[in-house]
Amino acid sequence: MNDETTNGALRVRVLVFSILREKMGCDALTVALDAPATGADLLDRLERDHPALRAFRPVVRLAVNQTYAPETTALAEGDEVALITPVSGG
Amino acid sequence: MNDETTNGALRVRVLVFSILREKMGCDALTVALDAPATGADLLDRLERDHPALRAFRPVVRLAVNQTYAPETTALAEGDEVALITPVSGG
Amino acid sequence: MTRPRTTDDARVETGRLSIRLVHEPIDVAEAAAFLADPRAGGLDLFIGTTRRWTGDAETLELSYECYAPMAVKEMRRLAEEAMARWPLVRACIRHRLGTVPPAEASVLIGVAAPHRAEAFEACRFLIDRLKRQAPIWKREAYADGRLEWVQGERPPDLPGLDTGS
Amino acid sequence: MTRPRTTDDARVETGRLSIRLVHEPIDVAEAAAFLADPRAGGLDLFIGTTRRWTGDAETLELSYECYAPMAVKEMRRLAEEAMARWPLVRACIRHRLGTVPPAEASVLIGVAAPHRAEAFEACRFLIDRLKRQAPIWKREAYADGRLEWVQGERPPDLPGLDTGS
Repeated sequence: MNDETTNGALRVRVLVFSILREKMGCDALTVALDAPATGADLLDRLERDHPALRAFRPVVRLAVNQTYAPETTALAEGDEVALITPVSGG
Repeated sequence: MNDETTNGALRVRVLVFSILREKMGCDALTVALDAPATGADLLDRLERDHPALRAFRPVVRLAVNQTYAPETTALAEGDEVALITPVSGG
Repeated sequence: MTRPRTTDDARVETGRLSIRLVHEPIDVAEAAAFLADPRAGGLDLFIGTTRRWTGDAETLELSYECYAPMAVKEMRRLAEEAMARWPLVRACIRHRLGTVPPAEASVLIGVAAPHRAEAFEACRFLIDRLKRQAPIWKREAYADGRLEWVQGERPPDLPGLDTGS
Repeated sequence: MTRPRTTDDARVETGRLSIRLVHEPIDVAEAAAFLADPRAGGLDLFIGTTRRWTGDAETLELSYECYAPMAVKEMRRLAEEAMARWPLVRACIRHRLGTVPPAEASVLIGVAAPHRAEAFEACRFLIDRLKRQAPIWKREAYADGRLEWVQGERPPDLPGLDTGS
């Protein structure tokens, strides 16, 4: 994990829940990405550092700042990005 | 209304509710009919004595001993027959 | 949860079925507690209440008249029909009689089923049939002083005839 | 009936809408009281409970994990969508978090509408969508010692995509 902000970089806060939290062994992390970056770029980067994510990638949805968003969404400095595996509330 | 039991006659107890009770001015009565008699015979007889029933005849259903029954049902001595106008519970 | 098994003019209580005609406000929490069951995955409760306005007419209160012993029998028959059509684990029906002010419940239907689709379908079936079949009549007292018996749109179904639902 | 209008990570309270994440048993009577409204003719309440048996597996308890601020936002969005599709007068949602024993309620959806058909449809819509969309996850603790995260059958819908309902 890279905590330094470089020129042309952006940092996002990533939140992880339930089974993915257990598999990744982590419930929150800060990730620095080269700007511009999309949700897909973030997922690619996370998958490199956390191979456990790979199996979930087809069913993971992103929420950017607490709203579902497609992987094509451009991320901005300070965004809160949650990885949402198929939910099971109710 | 004939309260005397004659040979070959049967008596039924008739219950009336809601708007029909108000129109007929009566909530319960005993009716003697020549045996054999059906629900339709009872309704014909009631209609003669209580013309207010006529307007409701197409929508009245009979319940014999607390169960809906067609007008062709043969009545027996002591039956409890209710005149059920379209209901509006709930 | 353990209630005596009773059947009288105002109620039926079996292990899985609870039907009551009541003269007091309907107790929703009591009905929900009756329905709770470890075999259930979903409960659906329908509660019928009095609208204050129907078009331009203001309703001050309703009152319900009932052919009690038959109403209880008919509601039991409908509940048993629902239990045969859907895998319900419990069902309850409450109908209030006498005067009911606006916004208070006049009827409650509750069902508990393993899955939610069954709960919704059975609950809908029961309220639709109760409104057609149970020998209960409603009288509206309007703000302009009129007292009017509400007449159902269709007569009840006779046994053996198609129910048209 | 008068509640402060609040929005925080665990609740939304407007005049017509009440959404809460709770850590205690869900209060059904409180929800029914919130829904009572003189414009309503029918209330429908759906209550989701824990089945003890799923096939051969015995569930001892459930526990729920939640992305709370988003869950509240998403439930609000769904409730407002339901209010736009049906003429609802009130709606409430309760979801319990943490440990829930069998037969206790984990979720409650309540809607009040002028007529019953709308109440049933909107309530069904809300529970179906909540189960697809709200970022809440359930973990089952089985009698054989297994702890298992339940995974939904389909991923949540993204904005602008067909919801397939």
